[in-house]
Amino acid sequence: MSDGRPVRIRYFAWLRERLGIGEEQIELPAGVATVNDLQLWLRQRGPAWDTVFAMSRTVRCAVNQQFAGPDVAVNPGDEVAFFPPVTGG
Amino acid sequence: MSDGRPVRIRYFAWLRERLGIGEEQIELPAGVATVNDLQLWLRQRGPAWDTVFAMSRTVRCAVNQQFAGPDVAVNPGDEVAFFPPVTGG
Amino acid sequence: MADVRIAAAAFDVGSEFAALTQSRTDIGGVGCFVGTVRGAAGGRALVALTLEHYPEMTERALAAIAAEAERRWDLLGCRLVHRVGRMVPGDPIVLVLAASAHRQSALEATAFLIDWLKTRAPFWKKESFADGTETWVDARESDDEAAAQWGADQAAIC
Amino acid sequence: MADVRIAAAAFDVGSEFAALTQSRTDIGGVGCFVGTVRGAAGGRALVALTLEHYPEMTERALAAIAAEAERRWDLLGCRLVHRVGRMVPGDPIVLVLAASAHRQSALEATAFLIDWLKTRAPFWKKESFADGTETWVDARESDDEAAAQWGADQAAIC
Repeated sequence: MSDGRPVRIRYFAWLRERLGIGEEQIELPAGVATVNDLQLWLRQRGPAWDTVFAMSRTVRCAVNQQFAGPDVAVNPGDEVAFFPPVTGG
Repeated sequence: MSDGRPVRIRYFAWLRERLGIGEEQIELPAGVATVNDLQLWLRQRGPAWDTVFAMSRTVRCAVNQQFAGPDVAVNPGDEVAFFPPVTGG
Repeated sequence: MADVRIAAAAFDVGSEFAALTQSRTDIGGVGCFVGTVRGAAGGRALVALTLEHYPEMTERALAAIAAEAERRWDLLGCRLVHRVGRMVPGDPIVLVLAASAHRQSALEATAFLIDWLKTRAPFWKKESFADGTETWVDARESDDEAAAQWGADQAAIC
Repeated sequence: MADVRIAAAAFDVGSEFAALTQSRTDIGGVGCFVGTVRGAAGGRALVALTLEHYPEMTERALAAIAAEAERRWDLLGCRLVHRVGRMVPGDPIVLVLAASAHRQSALEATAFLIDWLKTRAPFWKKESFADGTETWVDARESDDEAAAQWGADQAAIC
């Protein structure tokens, strides 16, 4: 459910490069309540989006800067990030 | 058996302090062929020597700068050292 | 107590060590790990390594990792420095320091910190090769296994 | 390849790290341990720690310990520095550095080196307390156990 506040979505590393976007703000779409819902919604944007998010084993997520599994809730005002498994250190 | 070359004996840490000697040179005594023989011979020097070498669990030895057990041979020209368990690092 | 930092410039190991230990007489041992950029990857010559990160999340993640180490071991100091941006072979990438009264805690915490840092902090490495190609580094299963040995709570990672 | 040294003066961790890693692009990780003098022992204030050693044997023992680490792990560098003489609380006593292509070898070798160094190199610590008393430090069973976990060949120690 949207209360008017946007969701900020951020993309990192090869997701950012393949999707051609580092961040965006969207109105939370109807029916999108979790990370998994949001991924399904993003996949409908076109072939590049579908391909990237189809690699579910290699796409990780954070909600409000905390690692988040597919069932974690997404609410208006949240910041959601998608990225590959981390490779620092 | 002595061929005339002395054995150099060195003492470290509390052995050195209790015995009041850091090093000495001796003619290898008759019948002394191993580290254990040498310890038994040194114990006969007096009460302080007997007490220190009676603490067999806390006296370690090196022959020619290699850690050595009681059965290691001692020969003329060797350097034998007695010291407590090491506490470096 | 922990001190975590993201650095764009190279750090100096001696200065970091001094900052942790200066004027301290309670510390008995300091464990340290420094990760450095290698000049080759998969047999190909590397000219640069670029570290991308998620700025708002990174320091929070490092602080959480350090806090977990302090919860598990009796540390007297803990310091994490991680570089971002472009680096060349030989450059230091990451520094872990863990101080304790005794060596075992310091060394175990050091190993723990680098294992968790590799699997729980939002950094991504891109390799630039001498032939002009660039590749994002793949996560390694061996890193996940190393992190899992500490009883990592994998539920926190999606 | 290993570099071992007995030092009468304090050493600098940054300089030792630089000496090991300078101009190297094959190293991926460096493990390090630094032991320091604590300001108290058994609840009593310590004013100094004096390290005695067996000069002719010490460097040989350190070289043997480093050689064993190089035999067990694929190291790209190994450095041991141990101080002797009088030190005060906060001073560094011992430095271990082990470099490898990968972190696990570097960290394991670091732990091995300090464990063996504590049980196989001829150093003895004497503590000088604020009340004027002096005590030779007793060897600790926990150090023997730590060393034994590496499959130490105890037959070599009498």
